[in-house]
Amino acid sequence: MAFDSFLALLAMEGHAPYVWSAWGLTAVLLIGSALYARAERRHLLRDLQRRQRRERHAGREDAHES
Amino acid sequence: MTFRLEARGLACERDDRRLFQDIDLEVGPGEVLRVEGPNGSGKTTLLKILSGQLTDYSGELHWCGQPMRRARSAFLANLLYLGHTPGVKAALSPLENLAWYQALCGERGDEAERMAVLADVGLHGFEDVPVAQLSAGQQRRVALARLTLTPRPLWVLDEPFTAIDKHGVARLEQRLLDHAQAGGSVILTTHHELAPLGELRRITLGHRACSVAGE
Amino acid sequence: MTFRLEARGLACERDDRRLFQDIDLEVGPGEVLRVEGPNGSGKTTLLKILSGQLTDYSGELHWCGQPMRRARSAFLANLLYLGHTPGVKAALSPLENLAWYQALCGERGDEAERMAVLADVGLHGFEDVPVAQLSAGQQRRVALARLTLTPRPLWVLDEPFTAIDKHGVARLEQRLLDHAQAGGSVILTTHHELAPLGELRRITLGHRACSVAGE
Amino acid sequence: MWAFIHKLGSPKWFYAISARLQPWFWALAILLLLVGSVWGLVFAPSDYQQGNSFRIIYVHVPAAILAQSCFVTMAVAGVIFLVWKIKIADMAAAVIAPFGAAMTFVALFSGAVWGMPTWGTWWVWDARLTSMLIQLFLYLGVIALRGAFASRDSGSRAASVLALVGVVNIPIIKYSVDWWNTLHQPATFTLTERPAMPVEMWLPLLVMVLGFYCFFIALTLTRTRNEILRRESAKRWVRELVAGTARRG
Amino acid sequence: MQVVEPKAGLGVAIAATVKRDLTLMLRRRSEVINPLVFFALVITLFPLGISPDTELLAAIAPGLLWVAALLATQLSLDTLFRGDYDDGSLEQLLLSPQPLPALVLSKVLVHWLLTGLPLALMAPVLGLMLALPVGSFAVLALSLALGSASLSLIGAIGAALTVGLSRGGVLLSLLVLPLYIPVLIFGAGAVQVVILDGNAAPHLAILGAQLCLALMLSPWAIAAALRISING
Amino acid sequence: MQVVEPKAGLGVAIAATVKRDLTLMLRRRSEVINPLVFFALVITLFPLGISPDTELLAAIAPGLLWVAALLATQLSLDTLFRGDYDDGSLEQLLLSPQPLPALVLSKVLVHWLLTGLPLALMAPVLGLMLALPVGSFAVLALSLALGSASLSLIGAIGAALTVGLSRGGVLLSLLVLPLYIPVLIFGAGAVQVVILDGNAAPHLAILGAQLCLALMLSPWAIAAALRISING
Ligand code: HEM
Ligand SMILES: Nc1ncnc2c1ncn2[C@@H]1O[C@H](COP(=O)(O)OP(=O)(O)OP(=O)(O)O)[C@@H](O)[C@H]1O
Ligand SMILES: Nc1ncnc2c1ncn2[C@@H]1O[C@H](COP(=O)(O)OP(=O)(O)OP(=O)(O)O)[C@@H](O)[C@H]1O
Ligand SMILES: [Mg+2]
Ligand SMILES: [Mg+2]
Repeated sequence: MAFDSFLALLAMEGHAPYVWSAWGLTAVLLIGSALYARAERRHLLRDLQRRQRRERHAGREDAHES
Repeated sequence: MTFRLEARGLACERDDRRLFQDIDLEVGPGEVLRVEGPNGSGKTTLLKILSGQLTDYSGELHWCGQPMRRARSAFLANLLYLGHTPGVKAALSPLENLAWYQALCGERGDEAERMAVLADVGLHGFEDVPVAQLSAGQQRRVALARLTLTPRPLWVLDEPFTAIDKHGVARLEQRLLDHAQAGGSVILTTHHELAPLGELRRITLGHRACSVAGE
Repeated sequence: MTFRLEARGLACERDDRRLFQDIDLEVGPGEVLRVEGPNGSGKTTLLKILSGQLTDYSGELHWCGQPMRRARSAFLANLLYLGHTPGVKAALSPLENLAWYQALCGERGDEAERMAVLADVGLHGFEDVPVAQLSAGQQRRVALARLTLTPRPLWVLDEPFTAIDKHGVARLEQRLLDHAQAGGSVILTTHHELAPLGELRRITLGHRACSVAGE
Repeated sequence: MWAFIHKLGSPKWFYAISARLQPWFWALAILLLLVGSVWGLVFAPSDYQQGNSFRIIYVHVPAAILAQSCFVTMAVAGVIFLVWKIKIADMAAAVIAPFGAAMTFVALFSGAVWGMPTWGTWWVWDARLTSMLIQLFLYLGVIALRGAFASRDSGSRAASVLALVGVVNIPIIKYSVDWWNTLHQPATFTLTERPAMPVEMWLPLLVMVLGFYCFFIALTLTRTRNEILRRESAKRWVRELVAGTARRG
Repeated sequence: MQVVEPKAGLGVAIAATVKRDLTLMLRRRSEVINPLVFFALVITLFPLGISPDTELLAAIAPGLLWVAALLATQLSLDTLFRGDYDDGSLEQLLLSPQPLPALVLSKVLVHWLLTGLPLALMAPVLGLMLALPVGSFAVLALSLALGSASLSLIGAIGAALTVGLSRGGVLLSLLVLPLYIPVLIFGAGAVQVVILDGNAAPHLAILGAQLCLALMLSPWAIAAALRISING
Repeated sequence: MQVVEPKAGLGVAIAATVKRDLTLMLRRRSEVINPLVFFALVITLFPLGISPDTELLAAIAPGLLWVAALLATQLSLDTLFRGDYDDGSLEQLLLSPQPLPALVLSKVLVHWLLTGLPLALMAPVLGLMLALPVGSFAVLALSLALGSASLSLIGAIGAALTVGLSRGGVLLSLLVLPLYIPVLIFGAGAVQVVILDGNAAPHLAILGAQLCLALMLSPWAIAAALRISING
């Protein structure tokens, strides 16, 4: 353990803004890209499902007409 | 009030070559005027002059009895011109293209109306596809949808049948006929054979160019 | 040796929309193949595939029995393709344009020959005018002059009649007929009615696109 | 051999196999990153010269290394796509590019932030820094080019060609930038000449580097799967799969 | 069929034009980013070509930033009307019953919003890289925001004049760059004055005055230029 | 009708292509002058934006000259294939039975002859204006002549990739400028070395090596890029 207390860890001996901003940006980008990938998958599946439902509807209507 | 486009003694030369001269014409409600002539006889040039785009001609041009220069904005409010290029944005969808053209006329319009017009020109199902991904004929159909969407009495159409398939040509001819019968008027050029159209008049350009072509 | 262009089970999709599939065709000496279909049915796309410009298709394409990939340069030496755009430089004169096309085939050619060909397509007197100053139809005529100037057995023509006047259309039809009778072959699309042409075969695309158009 | 390559190239097969692989990579990535972070932030001793600002190394170096690997991977995928027309490769290249750009940005940002306490300036025109910046531009070019085409297939091929041209150039650029800086002035600061790091400092770094790589693989797998769904949405198996997930809720 | 009276609806037309141009630009997101990246790239080239020495760079930074921003604006201007010209929408714009200067002004507005403004906001970051003193960043951004609006307006005249020529790009630079010089002098001057601890207000005021002048005159000039181009 | 055997005639085709492109460029003489004037204008903007101080200018002159020349070359590249693309001649070029890399190489050659070479010859005059020592003029011109050939070749790859895109201009810079950096470094370096009384031969040799590499690789890349663009 390099720090005496949690506050000391946060303060980083005065280097806090530098260390935490660098780590923060990295964390934001990594977590953001992971979450984005998940959201993307969910959106895609929802869109594809909706499209299939619409096509099924259209198919039924065609069947009615003909 | 009724409208009338008159030209007296129109003449145009481009780069010192006389294209045509002494053209007198008059177009009013219910009339269809077809400008004919072989390639290079000046049809496009004449149409651009008549629609107020080219200004280096000699002769007189009147709209509703007023000289064109003064009646310009009244004239433009009554004109729909479709040229060699369709005037649709490749990156926008047909719906967005039409919305802009409606707004240019100062109307907001509504989506349902535009959808109906697009279905009418055979683009049902392509309303939201970027125009870049449509075929040559489909792109021109987007432009043709404006004929119905923003009604104007005077249509000036330069080869409107280009790239349109047989079925589409028949529909468009019918559309022109309807317009003339409703009291509108049409000036057009085309190399197609046309089915009999309203009160069709012709003006033929370029006998000389024809003889130059020497075929 | 005689030539033959064969396609087996051609299919093409653009951005996940299937344009056509299971197209089998064969073109040999003396044959004229007309690709038909409504706007957006994939005619241009098919012609680009057949002329070796588009490569993202599935199926097989053979030239004289060899797969196209290997026979490419032999094939190109026998092909003349004219697309939607005429392929003439606006800043050059018709003569200079033709000279370049001749040289691309590895021939020097001579001036008199080019003058004769230009006169033949009705451009006598325009040989030295920059193409920019020609009308839409005259520009296409410059491109059409290549049909005579650089003789190739296989012609692939995408809407060659666009912007050509009545007289010119008749001449061009005659030209196609002559070519077929001399043992050449032609693949073309057009929305024009054609006069009877050699051994004319048709292939029709896009029934589905047609029903989508819903007219 | 060919059969294997084409099987690998089949989206359906890839979709199935990646479904089995990706949970492992995600788990490994999270584990390594957590361990490495805590170790690096809390337990590793502070540097005797730089103090605690030194802890930036644990994100800076992994990001810098990964950013370079991403470019090479992307170019290799581009070659595979151009030569063998394997679509999976292109889908992977498409999802790697933005991530690589992000990592490049992280390296630049963390480096800049590190520079302030150590060098007293945010930025110097040092060879390494400069070539990293140029790499960011190369990434942006590839991404922009792909997006600029209306037709996706052309965009893919163009981006592949550019990635290839870029990867041929990267060593040349690096070499000339190195050379440039030694020409103009003696390097004020060198990144390479560091006091030999004690084990308790570089071990967490190694963990972080491995964690970043696992994260990269996991993310690429997941996003390539999304890309498969998007591009192959008309295929029978995707439709069935989508219908299946719909039924499950 | 009755004659149509010219309706007002100018507001609708302007709003629709702004919306259309924004959509067009944002649909290709790269269009918006590209000038910014060009700006950054040109700034990167200078240290590579000149020297990495911080002091020297700081001395020439205001000028470099301004010249680079000017080039970026000017290059992106080339496409302002070209797309519309090529597909025939420009013809239609000219034939619309609305006053042309108002319509082109809305096109220029969109251009500035998506080019000039982001450039101004990004300049401080590049200033940092060129070791420009932090105190001058506000004036740098403000002078660029004001100045680039004038640049867009003036450049649009050149773009309109050259839209009919197939190779407008370089010719456009020639027409427009000399007109940019006053803007450049006062813009770069403002930043330099701040660095020397002076008061930049007079410079900024002059930039504002230039903008007003450009706003009043150039819409008409652009409209006239477009009419000439379409006549060709 | 008999099958046509692929004839050689490559020489004829190349000569005709060179002649055609030369005619095209010379017919619009402004096309040739524009990059030169752009070069001169950018160089005049810098003293205006930075400071008229001769010593400072002399210090940064090699870099400024090289960056400006690089931008001028790059801008003029945008139109290298665009004209041919728009009017369909590019399609025909790709369908010609001749090897495409040879044909594009002749197009690039013409571009260099009418852009890079004149720029190199003109640079000393502008160097004079920036107070560059006269002794370095020969190396300046030589380095620009060698370097701009590489620039034309590399830039043509980017031009080929973006030819199908309506707003290629700025995107092209983004693609191409990073690749220009090695040329810039050694080009500007050569001039700086001469100013410091060093020997520029190694720099020039490296520029030559870069040119050889570009000559060997880029025709193929350009040809591949064109095939992709025509597919779009
Ligand atoms: C914007 C500024 C910076 C950039 C773009 C940058 C970039 C890089 C790059 C590209 C690497 C190479 C990774 C590899 O391939 O091994 C690296 C490694 C490294 N950097 Fe930075 N850096 C920056 C600032 C700094 C600063 C300020 C420091 C500390 C004083 C620093 C310390 C290190 C160390 C210790 C390494 C590991 C060295 C090695 O593995 O060879 N960097 N950086
Ligand atoms: N670049 C492209 N990207 C994606 N889709 C395209 C592209 N070009 C064409 N398409 C699609 O391919 C279909 C066929 O286009 P194509 O140009 O082959 O039609 P066509 O039969 O030649 O029609 P026309 O008679 O109107 O010329 C169109 O529906 C269009 O949506
Ligand atoms: N920009 C121009 N500059 C100079 N002359 C021109 C220009 N445009 C056209 N011309 C000339 O004007 C004549 C008429 O051209 P126009 O385009 O009006 O013909 P057109 O009747 O529409 O022919 P087409 O049936 O081929 O469309 C042509 O012979 C051409 O040489
Ligand atoms: Mg015409
Ligand atoms: Mg077609």
